[in-house]
Amino acid sequence: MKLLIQIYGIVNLAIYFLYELFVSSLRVAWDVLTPDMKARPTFIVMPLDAKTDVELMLTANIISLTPGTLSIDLNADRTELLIHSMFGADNPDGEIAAMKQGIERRVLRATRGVNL
Amino acid sequence: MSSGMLLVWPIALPMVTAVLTLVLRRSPTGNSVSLVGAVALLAAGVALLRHVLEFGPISAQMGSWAAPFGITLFADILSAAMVVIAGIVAVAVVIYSRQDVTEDERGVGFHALSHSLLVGVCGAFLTGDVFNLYVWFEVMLIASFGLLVIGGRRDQMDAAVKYVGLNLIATLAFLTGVGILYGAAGTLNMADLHLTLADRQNETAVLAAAAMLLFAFGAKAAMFPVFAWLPASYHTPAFATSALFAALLTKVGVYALLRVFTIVFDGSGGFLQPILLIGAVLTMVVGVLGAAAQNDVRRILSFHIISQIGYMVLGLALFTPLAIIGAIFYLFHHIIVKANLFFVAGVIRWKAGSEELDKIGGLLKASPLLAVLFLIPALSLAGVPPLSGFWAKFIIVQASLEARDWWVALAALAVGLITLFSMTKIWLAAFWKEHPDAEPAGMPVAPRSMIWPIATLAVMTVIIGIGAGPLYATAEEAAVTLLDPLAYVEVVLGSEAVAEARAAEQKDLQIAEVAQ
Amino acid sequence: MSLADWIAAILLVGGGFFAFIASLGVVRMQDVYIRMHASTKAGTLGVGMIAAAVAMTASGEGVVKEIAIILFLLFTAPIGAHLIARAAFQSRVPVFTAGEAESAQESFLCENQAEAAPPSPAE
Amino acid sequence: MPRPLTLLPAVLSALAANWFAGFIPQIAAGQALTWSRPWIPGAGIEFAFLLDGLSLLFALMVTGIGAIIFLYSAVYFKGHPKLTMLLILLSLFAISMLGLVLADDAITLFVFWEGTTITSFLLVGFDHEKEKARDNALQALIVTGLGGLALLAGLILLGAEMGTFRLSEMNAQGELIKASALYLPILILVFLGAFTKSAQFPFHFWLPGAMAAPTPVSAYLHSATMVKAGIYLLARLTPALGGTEVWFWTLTIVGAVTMVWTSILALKQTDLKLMLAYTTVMALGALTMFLGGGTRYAAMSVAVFLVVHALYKAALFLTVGLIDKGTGSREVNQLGGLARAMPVTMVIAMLAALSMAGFPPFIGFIGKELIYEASLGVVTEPLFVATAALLANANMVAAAGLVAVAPFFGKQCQTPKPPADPTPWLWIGPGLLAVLGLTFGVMPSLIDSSIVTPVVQSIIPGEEPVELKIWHGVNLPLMLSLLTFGLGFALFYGRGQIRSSLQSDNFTGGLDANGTYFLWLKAFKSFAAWTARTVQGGQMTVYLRTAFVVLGLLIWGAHLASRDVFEAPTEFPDLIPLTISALIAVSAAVVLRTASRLYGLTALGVVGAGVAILFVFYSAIDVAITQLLVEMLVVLILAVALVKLPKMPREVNFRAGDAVIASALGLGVAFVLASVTSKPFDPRITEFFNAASYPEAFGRNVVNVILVDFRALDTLGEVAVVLIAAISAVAALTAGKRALATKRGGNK
Amino acid sequence: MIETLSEVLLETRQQGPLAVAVMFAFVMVTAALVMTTYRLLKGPTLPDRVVALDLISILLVAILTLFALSSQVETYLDAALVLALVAFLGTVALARFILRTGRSYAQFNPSERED
Amino acid sequence: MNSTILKTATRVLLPIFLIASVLILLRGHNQPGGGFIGGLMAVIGVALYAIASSVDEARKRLIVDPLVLAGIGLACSVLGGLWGAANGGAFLEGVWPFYEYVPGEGAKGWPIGSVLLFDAGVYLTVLGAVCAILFALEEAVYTDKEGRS
Amino acid sequence: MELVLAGLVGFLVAGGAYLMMSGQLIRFLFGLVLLSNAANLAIFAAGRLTYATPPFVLSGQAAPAAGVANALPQALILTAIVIGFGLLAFALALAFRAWQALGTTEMDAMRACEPVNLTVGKKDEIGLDGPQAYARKEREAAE
Ligand code: NA
Ligand code: NA
Repeated sequence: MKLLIQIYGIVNLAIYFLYELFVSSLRVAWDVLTPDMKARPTFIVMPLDAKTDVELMLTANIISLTPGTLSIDLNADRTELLIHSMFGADNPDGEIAAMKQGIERRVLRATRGVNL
Repeated sequence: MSSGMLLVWPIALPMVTAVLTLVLRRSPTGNSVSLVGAVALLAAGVALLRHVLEFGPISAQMGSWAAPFGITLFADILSAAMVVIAGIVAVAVVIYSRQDVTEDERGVGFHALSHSLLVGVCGAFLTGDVFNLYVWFEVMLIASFGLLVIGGRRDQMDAAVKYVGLNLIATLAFLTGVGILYGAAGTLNMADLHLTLADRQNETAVLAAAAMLLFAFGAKAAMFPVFAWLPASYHTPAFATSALFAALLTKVGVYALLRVFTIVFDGSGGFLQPILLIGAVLTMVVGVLGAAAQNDVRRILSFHIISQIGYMVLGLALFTPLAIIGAIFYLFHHIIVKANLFFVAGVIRWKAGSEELDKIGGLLKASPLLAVLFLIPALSLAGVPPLSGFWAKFIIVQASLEARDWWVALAALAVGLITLFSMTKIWLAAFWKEHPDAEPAGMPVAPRSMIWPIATLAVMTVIIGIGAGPLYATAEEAAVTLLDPLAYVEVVLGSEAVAEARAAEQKDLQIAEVAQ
Repeated sequence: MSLADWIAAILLVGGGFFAFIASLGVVRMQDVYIRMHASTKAGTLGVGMIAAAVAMTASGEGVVKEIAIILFLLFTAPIGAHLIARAAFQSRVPVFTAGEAESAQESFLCENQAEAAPPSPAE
Repeated sequence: MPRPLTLLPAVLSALAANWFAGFIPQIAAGQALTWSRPWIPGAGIEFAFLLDGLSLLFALMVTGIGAIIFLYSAVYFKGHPKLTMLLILLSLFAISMLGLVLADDAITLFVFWEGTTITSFLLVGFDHEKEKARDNALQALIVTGLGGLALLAGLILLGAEMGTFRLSEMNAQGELIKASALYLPILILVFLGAFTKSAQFPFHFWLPGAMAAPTPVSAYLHSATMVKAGIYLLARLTPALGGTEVWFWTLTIVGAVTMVWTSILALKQTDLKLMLAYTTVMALGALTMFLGGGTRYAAMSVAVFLVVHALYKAALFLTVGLIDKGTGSREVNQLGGLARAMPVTMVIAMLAALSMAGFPPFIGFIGKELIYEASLGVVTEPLFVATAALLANANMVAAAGLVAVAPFFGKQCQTPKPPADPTPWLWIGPGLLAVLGLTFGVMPSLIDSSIVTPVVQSIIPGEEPVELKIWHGVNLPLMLSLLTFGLGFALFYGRGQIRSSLQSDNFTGGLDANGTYFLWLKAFKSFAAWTARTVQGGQMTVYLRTAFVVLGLLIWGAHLASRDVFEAPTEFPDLIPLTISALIAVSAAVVLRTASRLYGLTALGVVGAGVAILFVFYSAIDVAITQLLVEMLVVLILAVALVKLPKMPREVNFRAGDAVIASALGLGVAFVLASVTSKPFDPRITEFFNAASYPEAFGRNVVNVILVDFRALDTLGEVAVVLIAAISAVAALTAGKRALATKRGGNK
Repeated sequence: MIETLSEVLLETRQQGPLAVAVMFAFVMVTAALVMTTYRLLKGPTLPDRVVALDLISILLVAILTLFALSSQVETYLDAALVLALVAFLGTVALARFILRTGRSYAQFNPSERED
Repeated sequence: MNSTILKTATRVLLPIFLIASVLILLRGHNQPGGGFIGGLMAVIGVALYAIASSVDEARKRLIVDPLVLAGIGLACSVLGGLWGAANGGAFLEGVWPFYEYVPGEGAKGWPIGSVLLFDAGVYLTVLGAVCAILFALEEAVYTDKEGRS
Repeated sequence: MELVLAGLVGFLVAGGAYLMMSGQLIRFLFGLVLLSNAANLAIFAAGRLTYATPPFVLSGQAAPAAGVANALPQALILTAIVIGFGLLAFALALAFRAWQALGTTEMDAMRACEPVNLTVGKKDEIGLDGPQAYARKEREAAE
């Protein structure tokens, strides 16, 4: 069962990820091609549930490849992730929640084989 | 295994020794392995020389791929004798290094680097392929880099910066020159190049390649005015290293000049010939003047290398049979003598505590034996008869007089006198003058591992001098392949190729006659 | 022209477009982080699409190679971005900011002492 | 009694002398003995020896006087720590000298010639703790070494012109060389060798300096034998080279000037040994002069005077040694009235001095008469020669007085040591020589046909000399002799005045050869220093510029020398490769201009990557991959090392000179490349590789097959380079960190 | 048109629309390369340059891949694959360089030149 | 470099690089690649690992001293060369005991022989030597005067 | 295209030489890299260029197709690249150590191995080796 969840998690993660990558690229294209800058970039700090090295790496990586966010660094005790966000200035908490739901949860499902 | 392996061993043996001594670099066994390797190299050289003396020049095709496709190794008397001398120097250096080279220097690979240097040197002596020659030059060069910095002192670092900097330029010129040569001739095999370049196609490229190779070999040989790397560095490493360098590095440059500018460029570098002549004379003169101005034993000796290189290149520049014989004789003699003088410098340092002339003295009293052991190579270097250097100088002077190059002969003679002058400078300061602050009786006794190599080489110097006849005959025979490139071509490519070449030559002559 | 070729052509055009966008972003955007958004996402996608295009027309072995390329880029691109961003962050590269960025930056830096070596005596 | 072993050289030398004496009858009978072995057959050099009248006389002098000197030295330096070394060096010298006078091969002769130079150097510097001794030894070496080199050139040319190095063969075909265009250069070179060795004017200055040697050494080398090597050489080559105008004039004038000039200088001296040194040079001058003459009497006077001089001068030198040993001084002014304390010494001195002054019945008288006879017999300028001889002989009389009379008579002086006669071991040698001088004078027939005639025949083949007699009746030479004595006595009595006037500073003005030598030496040293500073000033940028200039000049020389015509291709390159090339060029330009390490580093990365793309476009895929990998590693190691390297200082000035050098070099290379690629290419090597790659070497990747099979040796060397580079780099990075600030360690 | 492009820009062995697409991609990627090089040279900060270099290596992978397609020489993919594998190292090395030099841009003025 | 993310990544990457490098070595005779390229690939894997973790860690991973590894590599190459000679041919002559060329069909059998040994030697030498340089440089640069890193 | 490469090689040579002549250790290394690239390109061009036809024996064939690129210069360049890397790596290590030992990256200020005044022959230990070396010497003297 755990294995099935894990396989499902991996496939789900991959599809989600490719989709997000495509969307984020379009978003970048839009931003690049439109002359004025609407974004209000900021740094946000996301608390982490991910614990193991692989979980941390995957979470950070995928966050970087999805729209508007870029992982910068983990803090010293690996409980927080510093993120550069293009659009999170208005609602950082919402952005964090979206990432935790969208990405971290999927990653943990893929790595731990547990539905969270 | 075939006789072709005779050509391979002088390269493969030091390579294997280098690997073994690398692995054993921190173990005392490494020293013995190194010595065994050096002796093996010497034996390989002797075997090769005997074969060549008996059966004439030989060549071998690596991987059995026929010339000019595969890489050719070639040995005539000249190259085989050079390998033997390199072997002699190797044995002497390894023995000498026992006390001279520190534990630290051994620990980072002194022996491995020395044998690597020998790989490059022997490879350069034996190869019949210009790109392969480049590779061996690099092997030699990078090994010498390592040997130079191995002690890690600050004067060595400075020396190495200059040595490395200038040699890298030469090496790049070499590489580019080989590339251009290949582009012009479509081949890299020296014998094949001789045939290909005979039809004088692609003149710009060929001349430019010759110019680049002249620069590269000239710099490697420490010719005027691109010798600065040598006096900047040779006085900084261990004495064993200095001796190894002094004996072999520049001589590889000279050897390459001799080989490439007789076989590949057919003895007439065209516009380069007068440049070579003037360069040779200036090298002699400037080198010896530099030596006369120095006050440090190894710096004096270093400048003398330059000066003596001038004599050897002069032999090539004059390009008469006698001159080539002279250059070869000089080559043989100088390796032994120069290595020995650097060895002696080490003992001077050991006993008197310095290499600076005003800080040493009293050595005649302290060790008359050392005095004799210094005088033999020193007087030989200055060309005092009947030591080996006299005959070397004699032949070159004779050649320049016979070529009616009066000013060249004058320079060669005058340089001899100034050489004597600067050798006496060392003699006066180190042996006759009293030590400024040490008593001769209290000087440390030099270890036997340092004295034996010196004594052996000194005996060889005397033997070569008094029994110069056989060596002269050898040099005479060795000059044959240099003077008759087709003899070389025949060994490598077979008699058919030579017959074709001769026929083509005849045809050209006939065409020229008809045209007239 | 087979269907595969057509798909490949489309992928090629898309890939070229995104590659161009990535570099345009790197040239045009305001600060290093924003530029990195462009290069990481659009760059990876652009090259990935081109690789996919080639995979459409390639032989079996070629397909394997192309997939390997894509996977590898997807794996390494964000890590590279992370390393650069981290370095930029620790060396306090000026930020095009919407307000609180400075403070976030400061606090994070204080918590996580930069591993940056003290300036060497030579400099 | 000296230690027996130290007498060994003396005994051997005496035995040798006896052995040579055994040849006298044969040689006197007109025979010449030769012995030869091939030495360097390829160069026509033989180890050849000839025993004829001339070489026999010299051999006897070398071994006979040698025996006396060896004996004398062994006693004189008894207990001296360096006695062994002295005897060894003296023996080596004796062997060299003997070889020199016996050689029949020009090169063999030269070998021994240089042997005497070197041993002389070592002997002059015997008291090497003294700076003066070292300087004088060096001076002697340089002057005679200079001559030696000239001689070598002369002998080589002579050999080339004559087609042989055998002296006897040369002498048999003298006409050949005299007709040659090289006669004059050869003559000059040989003269240079002879004049320097025999201290002829203007090279006379080194001999007095050589008196720094111990007295027995001076007696042997610088009086009896070595300095006569030049004379020997001239005599030996007279049949080949002599008899011409140049020969006559050069030898006559040089000999005469030397003779007169040094005889005056002799009077100036207060050191007995120096005085003897100058009279030696005077005697050598006389010998030179008469060798120029080429007449029967000239040859005879040479032969006789050689014997005369060898006997009395060696005796006098050794006597001075006895005085020195006995009193602790050689200064004329400190010596006087020694006759009572040193009677034996006095007798020996008197006997030798009388021969020197040319009084009958000493052999010296016969010698002097012959000199006058020969002078007057000179064909062209007898008056000049005779006057010179007269002046010199008069001075010789005065000098003889100074050596043999002044110290022993007159007022007794206070000497450093109480004077006493030495042990017989010491005086027996000089005594024997002095007595011989008298014996030969009384019985000239002892040496007449046995010694003198063969010598004359060696110098002038076929000449029959006249009989040696002590009394020729009243003739012009006798008159001149009387005049000589008169003048000599006058000079002796006016010696104090003469000396003080000679010693005034302005006397030597313009002729101070010794001063000139030191001036030249100094000039040479500063020139050498200047050269060294200029070519090896320690500044790397100078070295680098030199290298690039030389390389550029050579390449442009190739362009200028070539007759190729360049044909530009018409095809226009594709835009994308062109763009990549431009990208590379721009990045390289950035590297040129930047002062930022990282900027340069990244730009270099682009250059490397761009080059890799070019490799890809033009089918070099393995190369491209390797280039990319290596480029990545280069960036990596540069990034590692540059962290700790300091900032590059911003280049304030555009280096126009460097830019010119660099551009010239770059253009030169570009043109070469353009030229070579515009010509057709011969692909046969590659075609072979292509054909053999798969069927014979089992590889589809031709480049790889070349690397690991066709040209695997290159790869082997290359792999070795990588390994060695690693050893070297690791050594550089880890070796002797503690040693960084130190120099090579002291005594271990 | 393809012929002209192929002649002027870079010879391709593809035909039809695929050739056009290849040419288009080539031009785009080359243009991207040039522009990114501009950023590389312009800076202004070290991280900016590293970002540019990172993108350049990715674009080079694209060029190699495209070239394999364009020239129909599949072995070129090996080069692309290798570059894709190792390009990462350059970024890592340079990022570390920035950290190690300890450069601070806190008082950075973009017009100032860095070292 | 103290990054968990990078460290984790290199733990995955190192085996990938090593496997890829060996594949490249083995394929090199027929496809792009060979000893050099393979060796360099392996080096880059190790270099990444060393950067992410530490030189000491990387040394431990290599087990053998890199210089010795390079020495072994060179010895392999020399042996590969001598194999040809020992087989009665020339130095560096290819020996393929299990491989032969059938005209019209191509090469058949196992492509194992002296040439592969030679190329493997190249691979090992490059790997060992370049790693040795990298490690030494890294240690020299990031070691302070007291020898701490 | 050969002509373009010739020009490019010339430019790289000139640039490399200019950088090397600056006498600054880092610029010297940069120049060395440029010159190495130039030499490799020179060999490449001299062996003549062939567009997009690598020298491989395709499956089912016994030899490469006619008109494949010249493989030999590629092999030579490969060798040269690897050698060049070895040399560069060593040069870099040396530069680093020279800086550590001598306290300067200005080659003209490196005078530890060559005395300033050759006529006097005294080694100039301080003063010309740059302030760092001087300071280090002072420190060592104090210790
Ligand atoms: Na040398
Ligand atoms: Na003398």
